[in-house]
Amino acid sequence: MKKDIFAESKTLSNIVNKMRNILIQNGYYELFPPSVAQYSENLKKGMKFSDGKNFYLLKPDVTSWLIEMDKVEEKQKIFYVSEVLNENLNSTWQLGFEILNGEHLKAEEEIIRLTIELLKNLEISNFFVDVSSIKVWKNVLNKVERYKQEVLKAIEVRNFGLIEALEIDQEIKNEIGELFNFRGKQSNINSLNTLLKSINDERIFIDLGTIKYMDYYEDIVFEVYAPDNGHLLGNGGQYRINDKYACGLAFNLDVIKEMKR
Amino acid sequence: MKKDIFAESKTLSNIVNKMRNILIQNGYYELFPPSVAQYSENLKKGMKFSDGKNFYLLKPDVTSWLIEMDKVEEKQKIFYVSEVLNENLNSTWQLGFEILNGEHLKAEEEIIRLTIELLKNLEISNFFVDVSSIKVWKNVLNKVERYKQEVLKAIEVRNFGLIEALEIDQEIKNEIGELFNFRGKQSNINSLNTLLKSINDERIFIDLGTIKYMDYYEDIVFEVYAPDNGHLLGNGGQYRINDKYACGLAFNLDVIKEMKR
Amino acid sequence: MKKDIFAESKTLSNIVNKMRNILIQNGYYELFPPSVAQYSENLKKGMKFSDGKNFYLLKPDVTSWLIEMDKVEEKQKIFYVSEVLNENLNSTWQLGFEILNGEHLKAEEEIIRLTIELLKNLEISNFFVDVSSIKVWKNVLNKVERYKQEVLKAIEVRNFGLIEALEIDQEIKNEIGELFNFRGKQSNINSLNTLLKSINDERIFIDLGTIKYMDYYEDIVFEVYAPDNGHLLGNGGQYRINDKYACGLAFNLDVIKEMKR
Amino acid sequence: MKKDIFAESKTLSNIVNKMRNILIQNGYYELFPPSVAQYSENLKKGMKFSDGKNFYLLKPDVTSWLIEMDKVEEKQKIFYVSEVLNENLNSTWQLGFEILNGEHLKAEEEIIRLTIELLKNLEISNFFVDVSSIKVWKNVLNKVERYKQEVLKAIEVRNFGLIEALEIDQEIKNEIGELFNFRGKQSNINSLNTLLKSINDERIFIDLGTIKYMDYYEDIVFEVYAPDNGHLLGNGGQYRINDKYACGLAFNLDVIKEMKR
Amino acid sequence: MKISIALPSGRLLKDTKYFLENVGIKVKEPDSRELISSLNGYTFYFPRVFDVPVYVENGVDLGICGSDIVLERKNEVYVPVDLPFGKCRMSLIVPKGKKITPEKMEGFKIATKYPEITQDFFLERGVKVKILKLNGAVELAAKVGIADAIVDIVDTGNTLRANDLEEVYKIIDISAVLLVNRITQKTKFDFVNDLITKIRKIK
Amino acid sequence: MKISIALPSGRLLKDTKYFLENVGIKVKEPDSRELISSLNGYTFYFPRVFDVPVYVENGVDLGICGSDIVLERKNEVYVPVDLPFGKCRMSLIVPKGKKITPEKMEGFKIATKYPEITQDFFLERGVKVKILKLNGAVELAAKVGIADAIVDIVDTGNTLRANDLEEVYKIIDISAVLLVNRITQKTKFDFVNDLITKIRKIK
Amino acid sequence: MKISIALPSGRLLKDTKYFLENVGIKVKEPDSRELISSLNGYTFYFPRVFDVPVYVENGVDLGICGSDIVLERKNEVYVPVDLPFGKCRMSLIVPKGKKITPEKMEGFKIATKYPEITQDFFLERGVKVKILKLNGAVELAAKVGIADAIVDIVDTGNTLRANDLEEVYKIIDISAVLLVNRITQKTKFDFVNDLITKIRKIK
Amino acid sequence: MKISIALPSGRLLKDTKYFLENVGIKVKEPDSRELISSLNGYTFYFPRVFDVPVYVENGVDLGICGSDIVLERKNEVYVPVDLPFGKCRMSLIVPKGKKITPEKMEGFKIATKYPEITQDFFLERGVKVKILKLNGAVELAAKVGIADAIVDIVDTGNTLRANDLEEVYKIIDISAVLLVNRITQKTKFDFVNDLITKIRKIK
Repeated sequence: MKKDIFAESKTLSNIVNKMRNILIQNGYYELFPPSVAQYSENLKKGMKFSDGKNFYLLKPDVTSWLIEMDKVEEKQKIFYVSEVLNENLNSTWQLGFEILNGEHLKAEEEIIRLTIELLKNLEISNFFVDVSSIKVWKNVLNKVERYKQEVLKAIEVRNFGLIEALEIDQEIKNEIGELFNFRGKQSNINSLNTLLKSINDERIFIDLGTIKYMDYYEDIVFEVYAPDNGHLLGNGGQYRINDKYACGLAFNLDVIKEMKR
Repeated sequence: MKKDIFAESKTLSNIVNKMRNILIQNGYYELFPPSVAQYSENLKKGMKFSDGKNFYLLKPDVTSWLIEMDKVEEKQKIFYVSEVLNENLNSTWQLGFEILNGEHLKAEEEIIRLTIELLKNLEISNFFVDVSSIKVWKNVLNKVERYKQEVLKAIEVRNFGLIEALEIDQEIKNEIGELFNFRGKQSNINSLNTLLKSINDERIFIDLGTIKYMDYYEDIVFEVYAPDNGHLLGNGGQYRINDKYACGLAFNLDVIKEMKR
Repeated sequence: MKKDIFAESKTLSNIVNKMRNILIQNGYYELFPPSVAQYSENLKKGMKFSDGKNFYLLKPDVTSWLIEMDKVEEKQKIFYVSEVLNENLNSTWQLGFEILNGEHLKAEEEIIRLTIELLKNLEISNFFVDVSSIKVWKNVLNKVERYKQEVLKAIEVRNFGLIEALEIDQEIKNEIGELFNFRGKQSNINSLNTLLKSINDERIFIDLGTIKYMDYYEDIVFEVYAPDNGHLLGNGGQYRINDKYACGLAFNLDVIKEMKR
Repeated sequence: MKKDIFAESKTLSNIVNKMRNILIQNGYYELFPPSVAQYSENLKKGMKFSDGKNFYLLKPDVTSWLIEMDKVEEKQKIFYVSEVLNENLNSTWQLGFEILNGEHLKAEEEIIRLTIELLKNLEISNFFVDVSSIKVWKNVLNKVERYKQEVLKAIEVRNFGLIEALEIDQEIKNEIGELFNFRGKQSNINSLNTLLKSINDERIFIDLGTIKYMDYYEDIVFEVYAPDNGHLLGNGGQYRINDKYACGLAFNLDVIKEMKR
Repeated sequence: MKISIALPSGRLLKDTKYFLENVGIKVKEPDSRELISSLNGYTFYFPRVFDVPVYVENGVDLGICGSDIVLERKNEVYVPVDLPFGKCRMSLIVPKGKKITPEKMEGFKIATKYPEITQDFFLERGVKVKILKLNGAVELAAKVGIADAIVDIVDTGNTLRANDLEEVYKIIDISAVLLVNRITQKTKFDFVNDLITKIRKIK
Repeated sequence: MKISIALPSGRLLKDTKYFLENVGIKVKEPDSRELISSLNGYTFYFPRVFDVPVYVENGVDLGICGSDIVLERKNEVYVPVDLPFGKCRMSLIVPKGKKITPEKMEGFKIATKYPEITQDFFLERGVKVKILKLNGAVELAAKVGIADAIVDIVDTGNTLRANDLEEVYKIIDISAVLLVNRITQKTKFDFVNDLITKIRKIK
Repeated sequence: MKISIALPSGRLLKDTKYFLENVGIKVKEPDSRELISSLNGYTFYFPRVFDVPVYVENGVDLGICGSDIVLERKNEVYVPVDLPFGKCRMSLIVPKGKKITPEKMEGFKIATKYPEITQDFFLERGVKVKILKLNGAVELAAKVGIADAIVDIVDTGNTLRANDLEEVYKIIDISAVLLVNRITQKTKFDFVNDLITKIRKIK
Repeated sequence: MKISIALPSGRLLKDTKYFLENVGIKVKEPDSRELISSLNGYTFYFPRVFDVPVYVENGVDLGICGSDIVLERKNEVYVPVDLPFGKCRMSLIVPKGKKITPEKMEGFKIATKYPEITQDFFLERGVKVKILKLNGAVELAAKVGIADAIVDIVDTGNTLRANDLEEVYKIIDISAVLLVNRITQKTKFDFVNDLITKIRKIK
């Protein structure tokens, strides 16, 4: 296994360095997540392993690990640069930043503003940010408890036909249909409207139906993407940690590196 | 597993940040070593694991991993912040910096100067740097090929009695005895003398007998320590990577954190 | 790792062979449990491992694995010779035999009779069989749902003081006290009385309080032991598999080997 | 993971039982190989795993494990029924029997005779046994040390063209060509001729070129196969254990089970 | 706005073309040995049908293929709507006269173009089988006897009859489906939604 | 003695038939949609060329296919002799003007019908790439841009030129080969050896 | 019926003897350097107090030691009854003036004779500490400063005061306990139960 | 310059004091229940002998204890010189009349204060034994029969004879040794080297 790792590293180092400077200027400090975490069903991604006695995860998703750690008291603004492994030993590098114990909508606003600033600083301007609300979906799902798995599946593949086939109220079907099909600047969800207004950037959209459902998110979630790249630049959202309000976003450094190639 | 990771992280973040700034100013860029490496006997430390098909190491010693990668062409000045695991899942964090494809003595000088600068920047001044030469030891070992293991064991525990008990020439015994007992500012090893003279710092000593023997080092090695702490602040030395001359040092961030407590 | 495995093996082979002949004569056939089972919380013992994607157990307890397999339709009389690993890679060998889809009390009787016959055939006569009923304990535990863990702990160490300290009805405490202290030939549990009468061997006792609580057992359980050996020769009991009535016993071959030494 | 394991087990139990009876009648005793062995390059097959500290193999090939154990003193006649795992967790069951510290040609003869008897007892008569000599191949390989890997590759795929393309003596090429193409009842290898004569069964052939090269075999090797099944029923050969002469054969129980289906 | 579409070469192509015209997209078949064509702002790609989801996952806006392929390849794409053609089923099939439930197939060799689906099917039942991954003509494997059973698409059943095979168990119903790239769904939101609406009306 | 042979449908079939006649085996093509035929004691099977080694490993006596397929599928069969047709090479290919050594391809997407060979090729060089497994028409992937490079068979080079692609690195030479089932080699020893001798004479 | 008892040498021995006499078992101390004595059918063993549970697990009928040792060594024995002596507590202790909650001890060195209990205590809180396993005189480690804190038994508190240490957290209450071998409980059921009844009356 | 020394309480203390005086270091024993004393710039600590290497590894300058403890605890300290007292050996011991080679001890219970050394000893021979970790009075375990054999220090052999035990195998020779902290060796280089020179002269 001999290879030239230096050219790749320089690019990555350069990207990370620029982002880190901005983050530190904005009062964020760096967290160094450990490579190995005790296994828990709440942890996302990571590679499973065992020492014979216990089960562990290597390099799980950092946000899920933070939530599992669960001891936030004061407000913390943190960031991290971390490898994330999947079960086939494939790895991606992510840079995430999070506000823990923040304020409703203020935290989201800061995270999105910083996202825009970070990308601008990397001279990436051709991107969009979609925001959505997990809560409105959860409300619907609660009404169709029996078909929760089916509806989640339908959302995942964006297939409204699957929902029409279910034996549920036409009204709920309509509601889901509207969620699926809403994309714009102004919705009937106040928090999202407020957020868009206060950030006021033409690259932000409300898109209720194309956002991945991750179970630790509570309400507002966002995805960053570029039209000329098939993968997300980053995604994030608002969650609870130790019952405190938190919000963060993780960039996929491999995709950003590809865009800078 | 709930705990307050933030106070600890802030201290570490602060230390790393100060060091990183100095390193970047000095033309070093950051390398992000992967968590998982294919197993090889040449890799030091790390935790063993397997996916059923292959053997791997988690978070091995970074220098040994770099040597295994082996594709240096141009001069590279790199640094890294990385967890190192041992086989009991105990972890330490290290910050290392390396000059790859450097020049004889120039590389060593730069590494030691930077070591001093980095510690000064952290307001740590009560430390020493011992330098030694692996090569003079290797020369002796070559003369006693048959007893190599015994001599290495004697060096490890600094027990000259073990050497006296061996059936080897009295002359070689004397030579080893002198190596054991030499500590000062001027030796009969030119490279070390030159190094001390050019750096000219009273905290550097030549100490031939108290330095840990690591098999990837080729000649000059160094250890950084403080009288009020029982563990090394850092250690390093000169090695070959892809037959290019290289030199580096890794700080033990846990020890530095403890000193700043 | 060089060693003389043959003397040990011959002893084991001899023991197993004698037992196997008896079992086959009695209509039992041999099952070969796989080394590796998908991890499940229901599986007992075994060493944990992972291939990165899934969690597995090596050589778990065979009865718990049988229950997990869960597809018994017709009556089966089976036996197995299998290594059981624990999480430190320590291994013991067990020979178990089970009646699946058997009849209430008939199954237990056959298992105990066969136990006696198997040991007799090995020329071991100085042993006892204690029988107990998990069900009577479960009934008590259901009355003190809130303190279940504490009562189980008290049972495990046989400490009635721990029970007295709990805030539960004195009547229940008395009931538990009686269970703890009952050992004899005739209890107020009909099934046990019937069992003892029909087998009619002076080495069988009803002992309600010294039997290990294993959560897959449903009612009658038994332990085989010898006064001159500190460890159990074997233990077993009645359980449900695929809702069919089943009963079995596993000998600890290492203890039996030690007795034959 | 629910399934009906009983029908399969009954078939296997029945086969194993018949074979075991014959083996015990012939003075063989049963060995119970452990599930887990310390990793060694000499061990064949098995699934790799680690507890963080050491590397292990689960259920490696039994003969290679026996050789690694290495402490045979007296003559031993043993057999074993064991699962063999590969690195994808696929398992096969094998029944092997071995004579350790046996006599040249007597051991081979006994193993083959027993093979025939065991299959006859299972009412399998439509099979053949091919015998070959690893030693004649090793002699040739020693003459072409430089091209050993290439010749081995050519043998593996039985491609004489690969050998013709090598820059080696035409004489050696001819020699290899003859080995490739020899199949019959009488060769110029005395030991094989003697073996065939003393066993005197029309189903045994000398076939020098179609036998798998396993590196622990020393000289005579054999393969058992049936024209109506694409996989080997069993294979074996002569090897050294602790420098004692040993010979054995392992049946592939899955193939035998398939033939009895 | 430019739209790229991966079309299924083979069996489904004719129906696909006909269907797309109905929703206003006229397909141009490529010249001779080309695999690309353009018309009215649409670019059409003609990969193997099994590869359509790979194209859509990696940047092609839309694709059409059978749902069998989507299930087998598990790519990250949206599958917003079934299409009214390409209807068939995936089944477990054995040589005539050898009917046996899947639960009893422990140790069987199963030939298939769909190893993932087959694996999942038997794993759920706790039955260990040996899967032979074939690229096509799967019915031959059963007929020749190198496999004990096959898992394959059944349409009219003619192929089964012609090869003396019979279905044991229907695993799932199959239909042609529309695939949408995840980013396309965002960046060309209105176009995609209109298209889906049109399709849903036709059905 | 009956002999069964798995023949490669597609590109290699014509050469295969011609060649087998030269060594005395007259091939009969099957009727219409059949995939089996018989003549003079020989049974001929016509699976997909990619599946030929699977048939031979699992009981068919002989087979003919490209050595690329043998390398990719790694079946347990004998490959006693190269055949004098089907010559070509497997190469690493990029869009024209984007030449770059394999060592610099870290992070690249590589489309191929040969994921095993491709994986091994890059693993040896310690370069991590993302492999897109395609079933055919691989040149399209490079042209469309869903992959940065492809690994594929190159024959005349016409396909490359037609698609504006160029070779970066020749991975291995390819030829048609004869496959023999391991048990057949024993049970029909003389027939197989005679056949190989005849083939080797023609070459 | 013969009964063997492992008695705790050291601090607990006097109380143990006194207590056993009260329940009718007269203890004879062994001659000079012997560690075994016998009286009235009882055999008495005098191992180190830390080893008492090991003796009982491996065949000695009864034993007496502190509950701290039972918790630390986790042997498979019955512990049917607390005894009315040897009362003390296990605590987390730091040098005077350095009070800090266990949650903030990440990275601390903790010296102790009880590594298992200490490990469990900190693991529950998710705090990684380095444990120095000592065999005795643990207060010295804190005083010398080779450890940041210690986990140890506190009785009167005199040792703490004499060494300028203070308790941070009481981990658990400790008492002398009776241990019974698992098989003894069966084979000498009446004797054991009578003994426990007597003990429980005294308490 | 201040020097701290960890001295072995117990058996070795008398010899240690006498020896240190010979090299110019006068030891003061601590008052009553203290474990620390000072004299002439030296600070003396009196931990359990088994804990001496832990103290030296974690910051105490020097220490004296038996080489058995160094081997067992594997601390990172220098062990520059053997001392001319505390000579004895570590052996594998069985009850009289039960002599058997270690190779035949598969499945045996071995009681010992030295589980690491014992484990290594049997691992090298590939023999699986069950180790009972005791804290002292190990000969009792063999006598009582809770262990089949023991691994322990043998000095005069009197204890063995008194307990009807006999040696089976000498594992290693033991002696008192000087321990030096790794950093002390650097920061107090001349003092340490002088001390070692003096010690070596006496020997």
